Amino acid sequence: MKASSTEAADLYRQMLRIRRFEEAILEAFPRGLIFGTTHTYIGQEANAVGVLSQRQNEDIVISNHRCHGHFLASGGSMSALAAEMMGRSTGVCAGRGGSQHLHWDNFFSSGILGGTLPLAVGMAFAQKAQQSGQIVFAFTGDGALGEGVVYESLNMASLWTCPVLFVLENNRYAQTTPVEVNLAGGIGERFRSFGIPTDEQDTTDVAKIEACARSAVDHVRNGKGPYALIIHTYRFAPHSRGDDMRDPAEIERFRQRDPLKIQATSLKKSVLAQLDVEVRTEVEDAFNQAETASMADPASLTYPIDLIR
Amino acid sequence: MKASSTEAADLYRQMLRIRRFEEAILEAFPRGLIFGTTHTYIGQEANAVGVLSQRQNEDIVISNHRCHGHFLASGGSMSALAAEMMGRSTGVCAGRGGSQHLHWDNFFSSGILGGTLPLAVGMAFAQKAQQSGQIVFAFTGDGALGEGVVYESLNMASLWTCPVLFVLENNRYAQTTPVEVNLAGGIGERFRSFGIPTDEQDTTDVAKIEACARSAVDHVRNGKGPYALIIHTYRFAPHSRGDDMRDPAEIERFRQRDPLKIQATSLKKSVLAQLDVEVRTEVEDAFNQAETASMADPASLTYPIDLIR
Amino acid sequence: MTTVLESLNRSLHTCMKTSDKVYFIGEDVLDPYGGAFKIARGLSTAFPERVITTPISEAGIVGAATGMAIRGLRPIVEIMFGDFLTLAADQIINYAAKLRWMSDDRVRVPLVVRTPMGGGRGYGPTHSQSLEKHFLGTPGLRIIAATALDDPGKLLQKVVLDENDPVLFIEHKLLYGLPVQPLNSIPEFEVRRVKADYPVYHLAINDAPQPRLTLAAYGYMAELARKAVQRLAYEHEVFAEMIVFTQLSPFNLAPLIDSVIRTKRLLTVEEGTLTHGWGAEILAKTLETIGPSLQARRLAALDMPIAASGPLEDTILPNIDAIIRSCLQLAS
Amino acid sequence: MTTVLESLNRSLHTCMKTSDKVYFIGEDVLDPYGGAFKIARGLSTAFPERVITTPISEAGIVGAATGMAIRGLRPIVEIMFGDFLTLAADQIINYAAKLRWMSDDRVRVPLVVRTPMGGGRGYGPTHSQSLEKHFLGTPGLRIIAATALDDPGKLLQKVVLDENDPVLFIEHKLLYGLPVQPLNSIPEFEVRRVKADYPVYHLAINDAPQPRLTLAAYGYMAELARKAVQRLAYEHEVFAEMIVFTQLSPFNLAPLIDSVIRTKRLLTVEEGTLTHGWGAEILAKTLETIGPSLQARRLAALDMPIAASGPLEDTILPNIDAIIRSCLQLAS
Ligand SMILES: Cc1ncc(C[n+]2csc(CCOP(=O)(O)OP(=O)(O)O)c2C)c(N)n1
Ligand SMILES: Cc1ncc(C[n+]2csc(CCOP(=O)(O)OP(=O)(O)O)c2C)c(N)n1
Ligand SMILES: [Mg+2]
Ligand SMILES: [Mg+2]
Repeated sequence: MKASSTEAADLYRQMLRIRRFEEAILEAFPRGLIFGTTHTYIGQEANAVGVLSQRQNEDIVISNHRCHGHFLASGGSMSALAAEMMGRSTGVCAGRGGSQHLHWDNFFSSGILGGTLPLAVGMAFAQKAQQSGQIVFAFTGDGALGEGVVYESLNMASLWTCPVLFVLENNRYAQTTPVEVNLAGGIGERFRSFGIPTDEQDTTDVAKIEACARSAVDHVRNGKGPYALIIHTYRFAPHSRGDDMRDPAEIERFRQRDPLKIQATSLKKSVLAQLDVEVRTEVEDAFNQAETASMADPASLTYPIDLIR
Repeated sequence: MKASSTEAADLYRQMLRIRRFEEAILEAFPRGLIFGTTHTYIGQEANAVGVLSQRQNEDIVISNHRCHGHFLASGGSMSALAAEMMGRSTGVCAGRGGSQHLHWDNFFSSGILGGTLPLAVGMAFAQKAQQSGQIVFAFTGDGALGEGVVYESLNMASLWTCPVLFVLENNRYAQTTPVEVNLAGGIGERFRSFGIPTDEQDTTDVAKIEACARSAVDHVRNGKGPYALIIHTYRFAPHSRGDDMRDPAEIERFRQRDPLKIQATSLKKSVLAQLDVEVRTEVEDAFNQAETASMADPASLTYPIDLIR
Repeated sequence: MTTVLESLNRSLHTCMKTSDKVYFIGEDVLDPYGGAFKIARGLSTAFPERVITTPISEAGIVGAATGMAIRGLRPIVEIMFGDFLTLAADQIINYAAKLRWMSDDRVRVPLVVRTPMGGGRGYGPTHSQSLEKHFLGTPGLRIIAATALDDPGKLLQKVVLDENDPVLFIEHKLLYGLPVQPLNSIPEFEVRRVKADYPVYHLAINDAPQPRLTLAAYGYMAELARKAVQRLAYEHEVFAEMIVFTQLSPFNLAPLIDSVIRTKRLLTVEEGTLTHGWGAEILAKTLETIGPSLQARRLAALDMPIAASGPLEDTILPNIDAIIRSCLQLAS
Repeated sequence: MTTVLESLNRSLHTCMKTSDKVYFIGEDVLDPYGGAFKIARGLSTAFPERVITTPISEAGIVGAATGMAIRGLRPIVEIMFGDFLTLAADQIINYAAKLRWMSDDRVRVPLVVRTPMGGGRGYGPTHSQSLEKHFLGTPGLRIIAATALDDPGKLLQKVVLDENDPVLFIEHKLLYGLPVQPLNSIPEFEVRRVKADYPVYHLAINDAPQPRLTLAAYGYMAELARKAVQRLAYEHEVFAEMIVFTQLSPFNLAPLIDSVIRTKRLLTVEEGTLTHGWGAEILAKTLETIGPSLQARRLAALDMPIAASGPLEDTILPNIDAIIRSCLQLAS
């Protein structure tokens, strides 16, 4: 199935939004605008955009530390995300969470690797129990496959036929560690050994990812239980900031398959130019809006539960 | 390879020791002799005896809650084990551990499922680092495959080529839960997905288990890394005591392949009769010795580390 | 006569009947077994769709239940032995307890984790502990302890049906077989329930003179402490009053302060190990509140693992005689 | 000038050079990266066989290191952020800390788990905590906290080379960049190292009058407390003395008691959340020891997670002004 040109443009636009947003974040650091650190999605945009193109309105997205791309592709507000990272009252979580702890509508992320997966399974269980038709998209990296709770989650998801799509983004590194050093055996085998069917793709072509996601989501939405989409990908930027130990030649080689470049080939020059302007403006506006918002107010702090009652 | 008749008799004798010991333990409970609870090995004797026949002097054995069989087959003292369960000062751990927390020489067990496996991997790592030639036997049940740390351990063992033999005793139940209810996918696949080769056997024939263990141990001892021996088995007695929810007809069916009966067929009546007497006497002596020993003395208690210094 | 076990079990039936959002999740919880301590008995027969027996995955099931709770269910997780809570520590401390606050209060997590704690049964070092001390003071986590007093089932029911934040619900194993004791049925004691969402109980010997000291306790230790208070009165003519907590964290100290302002002497009794235990916070907060006239001590388990052998276990854990000794020292 | 980071890093080099039993294990610890906070820098180049980079498996690596320790090695585990210790809680509490005792002292576990704790860098709720409070009081576990005072590298070296029981070694992130301060180099303070295996430090302003109160602190908070003590003296003419702990659990209270017997006023300062924190035990034990003349308070983080946004984080965590305020209240 060939995507219409508007669809193709939209996929490109969404990837471009992520790319430009992340670049702007990296630029904002030296200006002292951002608290904490960040993990940018640069290079992996096709995954979030391709997979989440199959998300329906109320579906749930569970993300990890590298969550900006997932958040934006889930429809999260760009200015609220910028504001969150700048510690503003208008941030996604009013400045409480920062870069890796986002909650908005049906979107959740956290900074402890692997621990989000049982949550994803439980949420999927709840949607099934309530026959809501909603499914859960759960994003994880290759490194998180080191965490035991991941396997506890796969087992439960499979035993209980939970409507969850595991999206495993293998960007070939966990922080500085190549996947071969961290992971014995195979990624696909790990899922399949729990009776979870897999589709494994080595691609940054958003159209291809979209197509794979479509059949994966079909499986999940039709009550056939969990499914794992394993995407071999690459990140172009450092793990967080300035901590890149990879061979620059390797990065260059992978940049040849920049998802934006690939998708650009199916779009007219004029469309690309227009999208470029549109997105630049959107990102600028988002950052301006964030920067002019007030800092999170300590008076807004509350205790997590009533201390005495 | 056919075992000589002395070897065959010895395998039988070892299984019989475990059987009679466990029966004596169950009988001792109503007499108020035993503290806490127990998990008997009745029905699974061929696993410990067959596998540990391949153990060399200084090899390490890591066991779980169902540890009496592993302990006795590792050469542990029967009277010290009885004494431990009776809370005597002469117990394996002077009454501190009880039924499931044993340490003696190179034998270790504990009561938290799964958590023994990273220990086994670390010990194997240490033996390899010290080029001691020692290997680690790590026993686990099917139910413990629910614990995430098991997979963390398989991954490390495989990545680091650790000399550890995983012995997975699938007795088809975890406490009251049938394995199908607890475990999605397959047991063998779980190990193999971490690059760990497996041998899977549905047998209670100690000679067969011994033979399989021999090649498994060869693999491990020759520095080829971890190996998993998966033995489908059955326990005849309740999980601990009086908590048996299984269909009696099912138990009866499995009793047909009682490892003792199978091994008895290769032995002369006279040998069997003699072994019967020998082992009965040994067990009686062990219990008498335990029962007449002094109770663990509170004055022997020490703090686990110096409180102040 | 109703035992604590029956009270909790009935309460769970009521909860599941009252709300079809309530799910019960744990290892070996199906009938006829009904869980290692039988608290779940009958549930899976009555509510087969909503009782889920799970793999042996303490972290996973607490995490999954957290996910369910976020999405509108009211899951109750049974952790078979409280000793295994360590396996779920990350899910409890870094997930369940934080999610509401991190989301600027938009996510709610009505999760209940129930678990038996405590020794006295010879189960040895990994099945006898009172590990709640490691979870006390976790921001965002409520910790409640059942007692035999009053109505443990009602306490659990409130936690399951009315709470919207995560709760760790502690049940001492030795409570299960004890009879539930309605407040007006406790011989020789006058008992007041101090008004609070999670009750605090004030116990004093009937018609006793001014008490010389205050005991604070929870769970099974409240039973031992009550017997000690009785013996102190009859055998030693030392009169004490007692405050029994059900909510351990966060806590309402007012009833204790009321008493200690009068007695100036405080003894806390807990079964967990002494150092950095529950009593430390009670002493510290009481001291901060009432200032420099307080005399206080703590009684708790020795700072070591719990042995399987009876005589050793008896020595390690607090008992009535030890409570009496501590009280006499404090009162003298 | 040596930073705390350099001191710890050099110490690790020394340890690995001194004993070939020492192994270094953790996530992303190989050169050129050398671990998230660079404490391991150079180790894998110098000792390639004995530096093991691991999968992201906190429970697994602590368990594996426990196994190594039992079998004669001296493993040092780096947990990348202290917030992840929850994942290893079972291995620490139910395995490493219990194995010696359970075996009737025949097994020894010379394991060191090192980890950075603390906030102040905007990392948000899962990367800023001081979770040591959940591990304090674990029987069989020693908890040591690095300070900038004296010689943090030597402290670590002792733990790695001389200990035969498991140690949790806490390093506050904000210490790393600070200069190490030899005891005789601290302007305006007279510092005594109280003789003990794990030193306790006594700090007093040079030639000051009798102190009115005692501060107790550890780690990075000891730095803030010291500055507060200085300002209290100069700006408020309130003189305080300070006790700095390196061994948090178990602990040697004698030096603190010595001081409090004189001042009768005690303030504890810690960065973890207040309730059931480190200070609770210090207050409780001090009260039990010196009896009814003590006035005491605790300063700690607010009982909530730690926000990423600077102004929020600053409000949640204790700071110098708050220490001064608490001292003034206590002294008045
Ligand atoms: C439990 C836990 N351990 C360690 C970390 C530190 N950490 C953050 S991201 C990361 C690497 C993750 O690798 P991967 O899952 O492949 O995701 P990627 O960063 O490549 O997208 C590590 C080790 C963490 N956040 N949580
Ligand atoms: C972490 C943990 N969870 C639960 C238990 C309680 N428990 C003890 S044995 C057991 C069943 C274990 O099943 P399996 O591993 O198959 O061994 P088997 O008893 O069948 O030999 C359970 C749930 C435990 N000891 N540790
Ligand atoms: Mg990765
Ligand atoms: Mg089993």
